[in-house]
Amino acid sequence: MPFIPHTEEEIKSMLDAIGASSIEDLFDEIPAELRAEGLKIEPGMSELEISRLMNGRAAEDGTPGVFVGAGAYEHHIPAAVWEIATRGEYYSAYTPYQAEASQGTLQLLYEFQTMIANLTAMDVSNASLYDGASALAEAVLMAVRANRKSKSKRILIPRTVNPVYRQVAHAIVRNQGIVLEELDYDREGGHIDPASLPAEPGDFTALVIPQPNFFGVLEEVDALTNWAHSHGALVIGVVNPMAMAMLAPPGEWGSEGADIAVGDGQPLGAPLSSGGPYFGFMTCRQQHVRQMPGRIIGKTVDLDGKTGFSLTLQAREQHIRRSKATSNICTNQGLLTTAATIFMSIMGAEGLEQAAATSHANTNELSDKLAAQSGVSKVFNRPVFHESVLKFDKPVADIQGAMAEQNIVAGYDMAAEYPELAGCMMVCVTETKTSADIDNYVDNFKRISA
Amino acid sequence: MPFIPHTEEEIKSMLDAIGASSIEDLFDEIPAELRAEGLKIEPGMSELEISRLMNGRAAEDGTPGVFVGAGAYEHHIPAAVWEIATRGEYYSAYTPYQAEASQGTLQLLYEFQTMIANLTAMDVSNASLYDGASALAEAVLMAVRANRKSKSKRILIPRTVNPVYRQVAHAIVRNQGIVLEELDYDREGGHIDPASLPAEPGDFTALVIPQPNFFGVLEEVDALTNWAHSHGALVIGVVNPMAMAMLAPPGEWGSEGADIAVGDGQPLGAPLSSGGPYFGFMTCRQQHVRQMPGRIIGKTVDLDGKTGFSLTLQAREQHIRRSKATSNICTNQGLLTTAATIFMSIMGAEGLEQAAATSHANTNELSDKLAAQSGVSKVFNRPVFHESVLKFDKPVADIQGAMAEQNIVAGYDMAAEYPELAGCMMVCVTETKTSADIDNYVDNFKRISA
Amino acid sequence: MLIFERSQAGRTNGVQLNNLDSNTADIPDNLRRKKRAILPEVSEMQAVRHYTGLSQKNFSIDTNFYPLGSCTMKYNPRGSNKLAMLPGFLARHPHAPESMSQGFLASMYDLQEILKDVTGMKEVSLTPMAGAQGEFAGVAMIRAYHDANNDDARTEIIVPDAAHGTNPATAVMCGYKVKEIPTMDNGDVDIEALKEAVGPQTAGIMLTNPSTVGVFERKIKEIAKIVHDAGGLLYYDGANLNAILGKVKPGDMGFDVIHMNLHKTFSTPHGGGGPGAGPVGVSERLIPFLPVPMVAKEGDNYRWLTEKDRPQTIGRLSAFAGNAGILMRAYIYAKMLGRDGMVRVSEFSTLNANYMMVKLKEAGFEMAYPERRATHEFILTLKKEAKETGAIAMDFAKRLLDYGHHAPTTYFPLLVPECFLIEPTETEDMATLDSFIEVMVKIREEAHTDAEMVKGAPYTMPVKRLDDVKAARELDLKWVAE
Amino acid sequence: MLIFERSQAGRTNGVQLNNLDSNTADIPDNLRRKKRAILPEVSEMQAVRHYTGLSQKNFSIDTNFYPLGSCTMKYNPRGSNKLAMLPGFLARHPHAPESMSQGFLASMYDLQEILKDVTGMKEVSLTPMAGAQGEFAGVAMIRAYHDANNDDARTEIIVPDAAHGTNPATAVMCGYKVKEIPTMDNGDVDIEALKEAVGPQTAGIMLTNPSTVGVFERKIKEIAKIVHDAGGLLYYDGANLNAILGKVKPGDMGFDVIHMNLHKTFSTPHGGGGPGAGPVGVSERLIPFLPVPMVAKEGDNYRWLTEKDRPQTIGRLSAFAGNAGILMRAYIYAKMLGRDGMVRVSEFSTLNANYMMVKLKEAGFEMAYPERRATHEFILTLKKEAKETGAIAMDFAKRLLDYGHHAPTTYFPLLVPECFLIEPTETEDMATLDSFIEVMVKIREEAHTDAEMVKGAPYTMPVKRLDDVKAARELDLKWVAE
Ligand SMILES: Cc1ncc(COP(=O)(O)O)c(C=O)c1O
Ligand SMILES: Cc1ncc(COP(=O)(O)O)c(C=O)c1O
Repeated sequence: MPFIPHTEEEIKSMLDAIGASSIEDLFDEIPAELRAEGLKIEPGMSELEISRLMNGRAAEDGTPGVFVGAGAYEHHIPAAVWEIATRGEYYSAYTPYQAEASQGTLQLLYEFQTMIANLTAMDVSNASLYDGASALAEAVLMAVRANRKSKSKRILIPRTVNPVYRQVAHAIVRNQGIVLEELDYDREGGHIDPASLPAEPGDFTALVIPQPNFFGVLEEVDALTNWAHSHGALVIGVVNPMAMAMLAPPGEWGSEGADIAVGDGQPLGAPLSSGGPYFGFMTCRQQHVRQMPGRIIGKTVDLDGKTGFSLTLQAREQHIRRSKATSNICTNQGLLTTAATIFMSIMGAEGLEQAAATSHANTNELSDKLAAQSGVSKVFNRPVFHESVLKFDKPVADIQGAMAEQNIVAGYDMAAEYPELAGCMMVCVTETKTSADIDNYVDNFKRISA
Repeated sequence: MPFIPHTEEEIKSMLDAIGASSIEDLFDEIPAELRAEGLKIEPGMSELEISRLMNGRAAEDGTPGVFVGAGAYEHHIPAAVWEIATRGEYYSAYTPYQAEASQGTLQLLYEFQTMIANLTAMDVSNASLYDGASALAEAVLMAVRANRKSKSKRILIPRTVNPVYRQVAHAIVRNQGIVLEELDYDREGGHIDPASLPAEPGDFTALVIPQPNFFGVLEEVDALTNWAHSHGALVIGVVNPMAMAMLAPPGEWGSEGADIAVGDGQPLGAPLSSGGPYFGFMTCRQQHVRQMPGRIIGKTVDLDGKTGFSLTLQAREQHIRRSKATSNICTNQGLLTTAATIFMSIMGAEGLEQAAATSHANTNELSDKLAAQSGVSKVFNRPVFHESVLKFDKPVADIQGAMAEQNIVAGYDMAAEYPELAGCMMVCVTETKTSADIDNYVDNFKRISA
Repeated sequence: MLIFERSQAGRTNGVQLNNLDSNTADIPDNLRRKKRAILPEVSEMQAVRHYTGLSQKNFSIDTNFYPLGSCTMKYNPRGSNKLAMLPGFLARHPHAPESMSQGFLASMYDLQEILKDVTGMKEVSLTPMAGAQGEFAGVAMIRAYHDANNDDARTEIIVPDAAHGTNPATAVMCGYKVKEIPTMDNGDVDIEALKEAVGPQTAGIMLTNPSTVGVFERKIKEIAKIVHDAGGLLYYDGANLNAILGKVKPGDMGFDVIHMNLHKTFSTPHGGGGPGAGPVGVSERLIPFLPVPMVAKEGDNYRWLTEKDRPQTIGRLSAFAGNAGILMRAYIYAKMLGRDGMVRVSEFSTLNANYMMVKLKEAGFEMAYPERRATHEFILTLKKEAKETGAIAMDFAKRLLDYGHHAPTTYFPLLVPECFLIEPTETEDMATLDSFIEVMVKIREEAHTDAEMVKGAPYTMPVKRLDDVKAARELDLKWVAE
Repeated sequence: MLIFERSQAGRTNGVQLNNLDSNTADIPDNLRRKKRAILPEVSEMQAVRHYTGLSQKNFSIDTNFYPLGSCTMKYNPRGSNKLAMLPGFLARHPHAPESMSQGFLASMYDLQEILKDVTGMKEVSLTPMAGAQGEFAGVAMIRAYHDANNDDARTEIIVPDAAHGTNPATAVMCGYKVKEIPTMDNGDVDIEALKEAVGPQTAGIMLTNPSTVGVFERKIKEIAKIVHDAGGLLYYDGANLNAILGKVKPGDMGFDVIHMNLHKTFSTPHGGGGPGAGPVGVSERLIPFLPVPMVAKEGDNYRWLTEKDRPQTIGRLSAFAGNAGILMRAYIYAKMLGRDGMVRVSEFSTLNANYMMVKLKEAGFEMAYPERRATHEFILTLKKEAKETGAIAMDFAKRLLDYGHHAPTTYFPLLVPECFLIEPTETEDMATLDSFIEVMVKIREEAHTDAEMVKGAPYTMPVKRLDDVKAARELDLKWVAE
């Protein structure tokens, strides 16, 4: 029997011990009228059979050339990362509730917290949230708890934040009377122009600042941060952790730094994998640590005074605080943080920097070459980071379709989320691509536009 | 620097400690005139770059439908096998010379020896040899040592033994004055007809008996074994371990059983992988154990009387006995025996039996369907095991070539090794194929023959 | 030793560097990072050795019996992992066009269908990323439903006192007040209390069945009627779905919405804390509110269902479509089980639990609900042992580690004093169960003869018992160079 | 506990069974197996747990410093493993037509070329499956060469007394007598003894350079001349090739034939005892004798070279083309190193060895060849410690395990009493080397204060010191049911 070790003899002796005559008897407390008639799904497959099925489906989707980012980035992942992360001891362990029997995971997570706090230049990090989008929602909820001076539950959120992040944040916080108020962006720069910010914005709880923003454009984070702080609001940074190897981190924005920083950890060792599992990360200033959702690992000592690690500040969490918890979050992305920790250890800051820089240069190369074609132009005039929005004369859907036939994922169509950007497509080229790949893209593009 | 952890500072302080001014100095004992001028090979690639190269090459070769055996069989391997076998603790350990720090590998090999001895129904097994072909060579050398009564160094070896095995055995034993004398096979049956054996064969040291033989045909192992024993010769069985789940094992051949059994362990968990790494196995009767080449693991106790395992009978081996060793073999196929041990544990005898039986039935299905085509016939009239030789009107090379274009590896051309079988091709269909796959083969065959 | 303590300034991993001098001059100075972040500077081998070594400090299903009640620690098939990590799946960008995603979409669609069948619900959305997010989706749908009916007086969610902490926390996240109702001595919900609790303010009730006390809620039909009659909806917390697979369907019990913890029932890996997957299934009336995206089949083609198709959706809960790779593993597992295998999950997990319960009872341990059948799990209370010896449930738990068994869930649910919630799962063999029982008896003996020893446990782990109070009081959450 | 002791009659692993009733009626009864073989009957989880648990009882490069002299335990890049196991490579049948094998053949061809460059030999055959088989191929070629010249008086192979055991064993397998020559006190071969040893009976000499005593044979040119003048050929045992990569080429030293242990120098995994790969390279005159198959490039096409192309070949040494998957790993590793990386292997392995040697000398340990540079390895003798304390090299070795370091090679080469052959390799960092040195000093102190304790080591392994005598005397080589 698949995955069931019982022999006929054992079943008999277990039933005898119980005093039941059949396994069926053990379900005798379930009211008869509720009993199901059995399932309609197909009979089970052997591993051999399911292997054939899944190999076929994986082959069907193939391994195209990916030139799109928009929240998920195809970076090289050292082979060691997943060979270690899928070791049974990490892969098949539970949340480290019994600390003494979970020091592997716990120490790793403490190291993870250190790495993420250092990358964002913030004081403390938690041990992960679901993903970047839900992390932003949690950051909004946290800001409302943390900013006791503000009563408005009003959060300013630029339209340059990933639109799905905004939708997710809305879905999650709306039932608590929190208002997400959009800030429009500058049509030339593709950024939030600090000069356009109101001098008298009224009470607001927090300002969200993306860096780079969804368009890949770099925001004037210092001015934005100072403006929010000058109005008593907190600053929530939404950042790409790979970009943090090159860009000023939230902890250093403006004169005081951001208060909370979140983002999606996917660039740190998670394969694209159709959009998940990735992981959300969250860091904050020390003073807000008790408002942070999610698990947090602390260093402590054992009875002999030896260093050890355990889950700490559990009084914030749902299993202790129940309806008063900072969040309902429980299981989240442990395995992905394991991979990310190994990834960051192997890459080091220099490795991240090189991957980031090469991705950036590659994206520039492609967008320059495309913009040199007739009927194509760059949309924004501000500096970008490894993502670029281009305008095309030809319909974006046609370009995407024709490129798909060349086994290329061509870019992200901006129209659905930004009607004013109809005809625009966003491209991203990571370090996994060579100049030859870029030229191949451009050649194909020329052919289909001809 | 790839794989080198030294920082500039460390290099300096190490050189200081040594009292050398540069690393170059450390090579000062090498005569100057010998110094190389540097290498011509290309500069190093990053893991990202080599990944691109190798992914491309792997894709080039693709994953065709394999309908050939002839010494290497495509069986399903449970995912757990290689996920466990490639754990660093197995993958990156050395030969278990320090037993106390190698109990994992040692106990596993003791279990392996038990499984292989049980599969072949022999008394004892070693812990592996290189592959099936070289294992046959070692068996021949061993037989010469073990059969003290025979002086002839004459080994009878049927032409039904895998031809490459015979070539390898020849290459390895020829320099020691050992003669491999071929026995021809019955043209109808494809086997060694016991009735054809000479009544007075003269002194010979051993008879080699394959089961199934290279043609897939089943030999009359009992009669052959008894005949050899009645002439004072030893019997060396060459067997497919997967087949042993269904066929009488060498330990039970004739009235006394074979004396030595060898074979290739590939069907037990080794992927096809272009022909290697696989592993050779060797089992024998207890009385010959000291003549056995290769590593052997024994059970023993530690200072507290606790059970443990260690390399034993090392006095046979080259590192102790040097020129008097039973073989020069040293490093061989540890990782593959690790995989095979896990494979056999997961499959169990029933799993092996089912895989063997399904392969057998599938091969029959294909060969029956092919033989039903005009211009195709079965060559031998004896029972086979999961391999079948067919004769075609159309040239074999043409069939292979046309099928290759349909992404099918069609079979093994017999002509090169058996000129009398020109126009014949051998097929094998393992349990990894379905009836639909077989029909697809047949349909393609019909199309190309039309 | 921390990875940072193995670090040496200036060390790099050449083979992971691209050795390219990429032009980044266009990034303005004021937006650049000034000082490199402090990350480890170790060789690849150092990292491999460090994290291989750390891994060996963990208990896990691949190494130990792990009978954590409610958490369902059963064998995670390696086949699921290997197949979900096929290059073709890992390489798929979430924004790849549907034409390049049919293999993936087909798998997700099939999984939706399988989950519908096993739960008896009408439609399923796979997007929630764990049980708690599934709960959020579920309660948010209940709210959306009432809102759509302009029924805004419904401000309360009823939750049994034995419920998992995520239940009340979720209700609050959805803007509800939580009303607790008691559990009776026989483990069932107190129907009278429920009757008193419901009213026009009731938005719904959150239930786990089998409940978190390890028994099947027999009056579920009556409960459903009471809540429905009051205008509320029923939420099913599917953490214990494994106990009833193929035996009863939540849809048939009257539930309106359900989440499933695929990382439990469908045996995807817990990964030291996730990722999970918490799909939600709904009855007819909640279909419009399901979170998007979902997958639809049209002819032979699969496509995404989005806000456009479902204008009343509660929205999106993740940047893409949830933990896709985990959903893949669940799908593969479900396909390997198939129709009969599903039923065997509930049968053998129940057999194992009842066997352990009976044997432990025979050995003199006290059960919280001695009159009841165990479901896939059961609760034992060590209050007698605690009183007699001073060794409490936590001490027993720690001492179990010394014997190589992970401790069961302790002190949950909170209403049973000194409790162990024990869930062996169907993938454990009888010899392992017997060993656990033997060890429990042995620890009790130890507690009687040398309670101090038991209270000092564990002794064989990488660390002795840890000081959690110090951890919380003298917060040390990241390494800082000296 | 053995896997057999976890076994239970009648237990099967359903998911690995095909559930097919295959027709095998055509197999005659008398040729069928009568009783099922006794193999484990365990669930997949039991097997996973058992073998995961066992693995944790091993030392390995991924977990420990492992300075085994001559064996070259360095980091095995995980990238090599992952890429060599790409589905496209694993699925390739060795009899697949060349048209379906160009990716594989191209890799093998490139590897041949790389090995030619680093060794300075004229052609390379990849087929030998480990060092010892490479030796066999090499000596067999020497014999084939003399045979082809009808020079059948050459019946002896000269081997230094310090040589690895495979050298004399190989010579005998090729039908030669072994003539040993001594090593001088400075570690070099005794040239005078060599001169006396050579003659018309000399088929060749087998040398390792750097030699197995860890020094570079400085008179190699002179040795080559002496042997060549006598009509013999020179065989190079490439086990220590890592010490001279890019610095000297065996071809330039005058060697006629060489084997390379790719599992050492090219860092393919040792796998608890293999598999290895022992390609052979030859000078011009031995090309016709190389074992087949080899790979040729014609235009853009790759094809196999067989007996047809090489009628004088010594033949085949494996059923197909050697340990292809290991050759793949070596190729990938070589490509990652490239031109400069190759040189760094010899430079940094030499730096590490010299550093350790100097530091251990400073700490008062005695070196076997104190006047010489270490190459990538060096020999330390504990004869003074053994005499003073009674704790011998084996005791030091076992005690090292307690401190988490694998022992160096002990008692090899046999001519140095109480020796440790220490090879740190280039992938170890300075802190690790320092730790080993510190531990050695500590153990020596322990030996002086409590020799019995050291002689009882190890104490922290899964077992204490094992009784090897009992193992050999009361042979127990397989489990038998009671
Ligand atoms: C009864 C119950 N409900 C809900 C949850 C929450 O599920 P998750 O951890 O997947 O968010 C759990 C799991 O811990 C649980 O046991
Ligand atoms: C010097 C020397 N020569 C030859 C060999 C034999 O190589 P292999 O173990 O690959 O057969 C070894 C390895 O143990 C060795 O150290």
